Amino acid sequence: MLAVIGRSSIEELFEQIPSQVRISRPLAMPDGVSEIELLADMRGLAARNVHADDAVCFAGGGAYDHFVPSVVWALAARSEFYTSYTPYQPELSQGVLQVLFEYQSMICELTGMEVSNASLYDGASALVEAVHMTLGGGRSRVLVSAGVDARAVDALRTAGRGARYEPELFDGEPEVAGDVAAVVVQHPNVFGVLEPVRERFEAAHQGGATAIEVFDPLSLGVLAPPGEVGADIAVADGQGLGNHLNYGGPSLGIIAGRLADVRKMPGRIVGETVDVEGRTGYVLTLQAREQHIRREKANSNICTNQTLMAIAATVYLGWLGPDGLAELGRQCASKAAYAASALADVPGVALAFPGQPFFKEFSLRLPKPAGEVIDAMIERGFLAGVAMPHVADDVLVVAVTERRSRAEIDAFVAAMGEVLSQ
Amino acid sequence: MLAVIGRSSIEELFEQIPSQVRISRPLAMPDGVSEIELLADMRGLAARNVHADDAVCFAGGGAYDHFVPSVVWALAARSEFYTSYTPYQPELSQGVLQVLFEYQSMICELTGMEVSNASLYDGASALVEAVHMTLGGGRSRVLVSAGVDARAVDALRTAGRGARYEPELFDGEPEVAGDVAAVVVQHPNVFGVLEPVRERFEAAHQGGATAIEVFDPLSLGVLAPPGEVGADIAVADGQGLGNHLNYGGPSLGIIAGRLADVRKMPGRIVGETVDVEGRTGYVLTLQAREQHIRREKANSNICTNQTLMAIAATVYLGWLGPDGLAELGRQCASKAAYAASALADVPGVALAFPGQPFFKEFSLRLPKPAGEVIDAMIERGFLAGVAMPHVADDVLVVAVTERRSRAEIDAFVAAMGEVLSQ
Amino acid sequence: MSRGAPIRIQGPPTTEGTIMDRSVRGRRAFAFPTLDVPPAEVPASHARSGAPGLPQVAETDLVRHYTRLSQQNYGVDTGAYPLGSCTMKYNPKVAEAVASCPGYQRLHPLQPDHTVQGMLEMLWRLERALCEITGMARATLQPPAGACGEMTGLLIMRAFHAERPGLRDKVLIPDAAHGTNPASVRIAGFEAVNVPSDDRGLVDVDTLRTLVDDRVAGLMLTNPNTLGLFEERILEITEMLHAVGALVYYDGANLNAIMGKTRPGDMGFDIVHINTHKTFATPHGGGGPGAGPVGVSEGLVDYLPAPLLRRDDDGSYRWDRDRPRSIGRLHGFHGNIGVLVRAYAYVFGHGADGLAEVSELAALNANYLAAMLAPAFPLAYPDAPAMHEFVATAQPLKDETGCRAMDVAKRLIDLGYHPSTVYFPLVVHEAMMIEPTETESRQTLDGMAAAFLQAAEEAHTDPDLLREAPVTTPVRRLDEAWAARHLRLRWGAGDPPD
Amino acid sequence: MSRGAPIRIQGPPTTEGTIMDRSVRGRRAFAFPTLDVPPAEVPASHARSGAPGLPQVAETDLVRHYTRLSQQNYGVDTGAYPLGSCTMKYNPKVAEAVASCPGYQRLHPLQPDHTVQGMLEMLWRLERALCEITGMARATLQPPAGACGEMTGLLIMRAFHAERPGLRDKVLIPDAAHGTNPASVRIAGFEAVNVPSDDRGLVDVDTLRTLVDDRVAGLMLTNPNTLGLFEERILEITEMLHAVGALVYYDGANLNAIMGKTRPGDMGFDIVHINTHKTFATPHGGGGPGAGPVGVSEGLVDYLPAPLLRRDDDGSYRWDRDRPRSIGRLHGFHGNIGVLVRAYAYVFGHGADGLAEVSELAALNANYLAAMLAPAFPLAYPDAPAMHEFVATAQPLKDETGCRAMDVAKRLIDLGYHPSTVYFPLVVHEAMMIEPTETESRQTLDGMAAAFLQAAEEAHTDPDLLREAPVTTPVRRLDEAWAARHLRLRWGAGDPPD
Ligand SMILES: Cc1ncc(COP(=O)(O)O)c(C=O)c1O
Ligand SMILES: Cc1ncc(COP(=O)(O)O)c(C=O)c1O
Repeated sequence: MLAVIGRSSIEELFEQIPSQVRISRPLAMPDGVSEIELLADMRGLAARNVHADDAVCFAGGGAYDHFVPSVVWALAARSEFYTSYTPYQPELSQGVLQVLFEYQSMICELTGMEVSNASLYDGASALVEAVHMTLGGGRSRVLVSAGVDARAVDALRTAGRGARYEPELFDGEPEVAGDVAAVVVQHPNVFGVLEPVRERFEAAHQGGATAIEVFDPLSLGVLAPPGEVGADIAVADGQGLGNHLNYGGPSLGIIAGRLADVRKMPGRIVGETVDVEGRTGYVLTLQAREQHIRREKANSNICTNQTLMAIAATVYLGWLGPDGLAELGRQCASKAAYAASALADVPGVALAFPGQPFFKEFSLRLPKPAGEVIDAMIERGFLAGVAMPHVADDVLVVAVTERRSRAEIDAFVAAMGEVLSQ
Repeated sequence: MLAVIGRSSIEELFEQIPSQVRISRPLAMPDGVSEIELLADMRGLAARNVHADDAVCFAGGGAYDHFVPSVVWALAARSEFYTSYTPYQPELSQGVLQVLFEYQSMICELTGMEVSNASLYDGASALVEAVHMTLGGGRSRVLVSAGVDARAVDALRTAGRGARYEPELFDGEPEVAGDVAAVVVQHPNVFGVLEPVRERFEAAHQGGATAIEVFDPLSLGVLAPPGEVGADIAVADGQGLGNHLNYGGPSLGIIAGRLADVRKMPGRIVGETVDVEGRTGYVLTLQAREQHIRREKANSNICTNQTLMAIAATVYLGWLGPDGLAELGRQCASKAAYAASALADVPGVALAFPGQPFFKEFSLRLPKPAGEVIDAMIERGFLAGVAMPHVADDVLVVAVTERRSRAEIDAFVAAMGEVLSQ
Repeated sequence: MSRGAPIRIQGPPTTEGTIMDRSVRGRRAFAFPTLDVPPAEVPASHARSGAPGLPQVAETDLVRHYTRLSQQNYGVDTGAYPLGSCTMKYNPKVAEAVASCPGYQRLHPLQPDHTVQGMLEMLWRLERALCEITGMARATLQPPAGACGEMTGLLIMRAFHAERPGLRDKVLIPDAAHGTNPASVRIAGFEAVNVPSDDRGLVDVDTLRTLVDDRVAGLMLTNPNTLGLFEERILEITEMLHAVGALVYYDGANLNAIMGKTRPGDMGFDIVHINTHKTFATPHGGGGPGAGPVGVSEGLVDYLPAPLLRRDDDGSYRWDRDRPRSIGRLHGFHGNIGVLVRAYAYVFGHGADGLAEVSELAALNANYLAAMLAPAFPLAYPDAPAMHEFVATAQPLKDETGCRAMDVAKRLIDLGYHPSTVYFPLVVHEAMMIEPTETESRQTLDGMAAAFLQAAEEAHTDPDLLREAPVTTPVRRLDEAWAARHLRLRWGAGDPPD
Repeated sequence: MSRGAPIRIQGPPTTEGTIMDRSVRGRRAFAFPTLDVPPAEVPASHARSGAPGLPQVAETDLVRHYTRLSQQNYGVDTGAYPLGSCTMKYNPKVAEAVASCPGYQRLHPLQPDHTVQGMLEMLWRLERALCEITGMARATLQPPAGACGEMTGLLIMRAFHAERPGLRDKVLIPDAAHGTNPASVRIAGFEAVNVPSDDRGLVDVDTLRTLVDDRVAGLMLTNPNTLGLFEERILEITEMLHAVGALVYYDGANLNAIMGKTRPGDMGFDIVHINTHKTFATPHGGGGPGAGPVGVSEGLVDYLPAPLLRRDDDGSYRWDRDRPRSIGRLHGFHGNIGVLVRAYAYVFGHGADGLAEVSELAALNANYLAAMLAPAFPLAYPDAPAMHEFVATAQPLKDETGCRAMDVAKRLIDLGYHPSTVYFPLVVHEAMMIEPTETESRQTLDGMAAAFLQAAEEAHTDPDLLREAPVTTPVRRLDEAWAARHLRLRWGAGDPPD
């Protein structure tokens, strides 16, 4: 091959790199290893982690131990899907394009919104992009309910440094002045509580602001979807939809909105079309919105998204169907209610928001710092929940999915009793 | 659908079953469960087994802890392969048919034989079928070297009850009279020893008998293949070729022989052919040998074979190539030699066949019953080897594959020292 | 829409070539740790002289080659697969997921019983369930496929009679039986005697009576039989054989038709084999692996292969090797355990209620499809109602158009469906043996029926569509005679000298 | 033979239909344990009124539908994928195998640090390796893709300058830069200023000098640049910016060209992002996920996102959240960990020697292919030698035959190859941006070259072969204008009112 290119060595191909910047030494890291050694190394590291089969998972806070049916990854992991790039050549990519079209359709059905894109990075990035859709026209303030996940608000604050806004937290009723671009409410909120989201969004609309709901996709078999409660834009993290916990990623960001706003939407959107012989087919559409065409005028920079996770979500939603979604919701709600009342009976434990409705997640006040309790519960084989140090040391947020059995819940309650009686 | 078939209930479809034989009660077993419950049950059972990642495996005796590269099952588990039936419609089955053609080709290259079939059940069934190829023409006696695996000989004895022969064990030189149909030698033998197989087969040929070699496919990068040592039929268990231990099955049975004997060969054989437009394609050929055509005249009853394992073996042999096969052989031989000399230095331990050549497996004489030692070694995280109760209580057969590291071997030797000094 | 695999036209001459065609000297996929012990060689007298002609390729070459080949294969995952008698069902993905945990996949067959208690308990539960489903006392899980199960059963018959006076050298088999039955009989050292079917497709009981004597070791039967018909006089049949001291063997290939409805044991069968890749949807892998557990009635338990699973009073499990009257072993180890793990997932995933439903849906689907096809492809035996599968005949079509069952089958491929079994059973002319199984939905059945009827229609209007089919596959009709004549059974092989 | 995916012709009217077309009321794939606690409802005021219109299908329907769709997709596993700038490499199977162990897959992002020490050590080792490869001090693994990495880097620039006097509102970008660069600049609150390329395809350093002033926050550059050419005057460039107190950002999309040869840090870059799905072969999944770690030089470490991994003296690891000067977080948790696990497998599987070899083979393959194509598709910038990728132009072909780069691309599909990137970078007419990567063998490159040249030949002899291509795919050329006009973005959607 060197002969063909008229070189005498591969090194010559790097001669154009000025010698001052060349490194003459090998990189300071081990040389390559065989698959046998690599697996030994990586399995060894994995063995040093306590995973959700070792410790029964009652932790939530945005990542949930919902069940992932075997069929989901048996299909999503088909190599024609996972080794392909963004479908720039649609005739060779109808598989991915059609799945994404089905994904967009299912998200619309799920949320009651008119249009969905083909995924964003995660729930936090979806919130940021949603807010960016609302800025402008003299509206630059962003009101965020105190019930929105603190990490998502952090991400918003980070992005705001560039886009020149500072998210303002509100509790209860937002005051929506004429310069408010967006009102963001999470439902269920970060403590699991079901806030009166309809009223909040009414207030938003009163003030002419855009209502953004952060929702839980797995709640929508039983909870009123964003489209029913007046959301203009609905965003969520889609991990629970057939994706594994993966220590927090990869997951996918869901964003859905009104057709009228579709040209403001970030990321890729797949549309149905026809080929020269009239066959139905699918393509990336409205690309004029995107960075590779619009460059510095684009209002989002997203390129790579989370297609593979969207494929998994599509298969999973197909597995559930409407009845499965409803049954899953019923089971989460029932098991959470059962766990909550049993835990509230543990001496020293109280519900943090007594009498307030919740879905699959709820908050407790403990007689000890939540962090200590979580550590003690790990010893007993439970991931007890999520602490809220930035709110209060003694608050523990507990999530109960369809996957938890009564026996697991009872054992969990008993262990909490032990830990707290010490 | 009932309307179309003019029935009022599904039950009617079972009316032809006489009431005396109907069961009116449900089957005495639990009702169906969800995937969540099934996985919990089956993972729970799996967790109660000590597997080869828990206990470092030095056991062999026909099943070996050779490394299975990730690529092998990433391909063999493609659902178009594993959810298909026997390729009775070749135009829809070119994938499986071509892989089997490649499998047959690789087995011929590996063994130095002229023709291979598309797999049998396992090594034992391959031996039985090979022996059955040799019976007849006044030859009905089957001489089996004492170095052949006892379980394979059992299988032969079982089959002999139907085919009217009783395997006769010989030690050293076989006496091959005119009524001897086959002489069977395992190489390396069950104790790991490399017997003078050429001489044995010469004796067989002197007496006009068929020479059958039971070989180790993973040894053929360094050991002379059956085709070089005078075997007329070569059989083996192919587990080591990319198949997992699977507690002994599914594995695959390899059989290869002379083209002249192809019409006596059992099981399926794939052949190259052309389609009506001259394209190369593959079909099941010589089916006239098989039970579905020949029925009571067929000399084998095999129908379902181990195609999927043959597919894995094909990918694995492609992964190895000639250089990988040689390197693997070198590593097995070197690591076994290293382990053997280190173990022979453990007080009270001696090589059972001092001075005899071996490949990856060798036999020790222990100062204690091998069974006790194996149990004690399990406690220390080692599967120490295979006991030979039917031969002698104090014999332990140890296998060392390319997968074992020097560190593992050293730890193994140290643990043996501890166990035997108690 | 519910059609089968993407099937493609290739203009000549673009077949894939073998992996050897991708081989380039020195290219490699393998890698091992560098040898960390002193190198050792085998003695020169035992050393291999030349390297084998295996391909030299990179991992990428392997992946592309075999991925592409897989895409040229049709499986249940790509479409309906109505092969009669083969029972091609959907293979639940959960079984694949669980079978691959190291706790099953990484067990050595010779490790001490106390280190595999979970494995043994699973096998025990599976055995108990199989015995309950079939009405047998105990079962061996050792046979790796149905044919081996037949062999096992026949050797049990032989052992049983060997302990009793009199020569028993004949085994009776219906003329419609699967080829493995007579083959197994011969290999087990018996003579196979054919039992004719009557004009309803059932065992001709009167003729049978004339064949049953004290030389008969036993009878092999599937019920429903290979024509998909239930042998209504089964009790009469089994009693007839028991009366002369013979045993009755149940070929379980059609067990999927009767689960929870009736049991071989209740019908008087003494020995039963099960095809897990039929009844319990273990993947057939393009030809195997299978598993052929064999159950027997109380009186035959001692003859079962060794070792046999045993549950001790303390609730622990072990392999019992001390079985003096056993026929011995048929497999190098314990059988196709990995397949049995998948069978367990199917059996206990479905449970008592689910398995009964499986048989009901199988019967409903088969009868529905039979009714839809009847106008063009009448039932070979219309008098007895079909159960889980049926045999239709293309004889009328052939008489009218000259198009044969095989032509219809090949045309079905172009229409996107895997054909049914054709020309089996041999007793039916232009046989099309069709088994939809519980897997297929009504929509799929309707699509399949439409394709069959379209093919029949085209046989009249445009018969070349059938005779030239398939045209949408990677290759078109293949010349089997050419293959047998040239015997190219490996790459690089020219034609053999004859 | 080393061609791509099985690609098939479908006569109309057989497209697959959506999963919704398979939906049948009451059919189901899901199953849950029966509820074992007292049922509870959410308050009516919060309850959903109607059920969502999701499909009702069986598991078999799912499997057949999505299996079939997968077979209509082209991936690296089916063939060469020479998309310039996208760097489509083979994704080693070992990475998939190991990433799926529960010890990685089943970790909750908020579990205590002491329960994930293995995970954290892996991330730490990966970060150290990335810093060594790029010559940076520390890195964040949080950004889920390259564009987010750019955003991270630009916000670090902003934070850096915010602590210093003077207004910095401009960021310089070469005209050939990838679209995410200017978009990120705008979103980070800067003004993007274009830097022209000279006629060799390199940054026009003299013009650059006129653009660099104390309003400039920084410069974004890929090196080798988007044309696959190495910016030889890089030191001059970085010094020029440092001289005015500006920072220099390295877009790591082309890092795969220089591993072990040179390092952004040594060239004077202050901030680097890496695309793991390019440089380290993490599967791109049809569009994502990716991972975009960002490394910075010593002086910028304090600005890195929070939390940042920390190794304590006792050798244990934890997330350090106490970072007052940090720009904050960009991801809800720790980033695309599952992707980083695969990146670790690639980085440590290849090691120091392997990574250097990767860059060598990338350069060799690119230059070889460029030479093979030159007769018909000359390099857009022949004066500077190409590195790991090159931009050829179809302009001469267009002038002679009227066939455009897109026509060539579509014809390549019929010839069995995935086309290169076309019409990017925008500064080149009829651009064909080609990156074979280290994955492709000489045989594959020769096959690809032959296909390109055949297409060029046919453009003269039979241009319709190009203009009408592709004809072998499930669909032929698709009407993008129709899609934008009708906006059918979900099933059941008619045309929107306008
Ligand atoms: C009726 C019948 N009996 C026996 C067998 C043989 O079973 P196996 O292929 O598992 O050996 C089959 C398989 O097709 C069959 O259909
Ligand atoms: C040069 C360059 N920069 C940035 C990006 C954006 O990276 P990502 O797609 O991971 O957001 C790309 C991806 O195509 C690229 O090629």
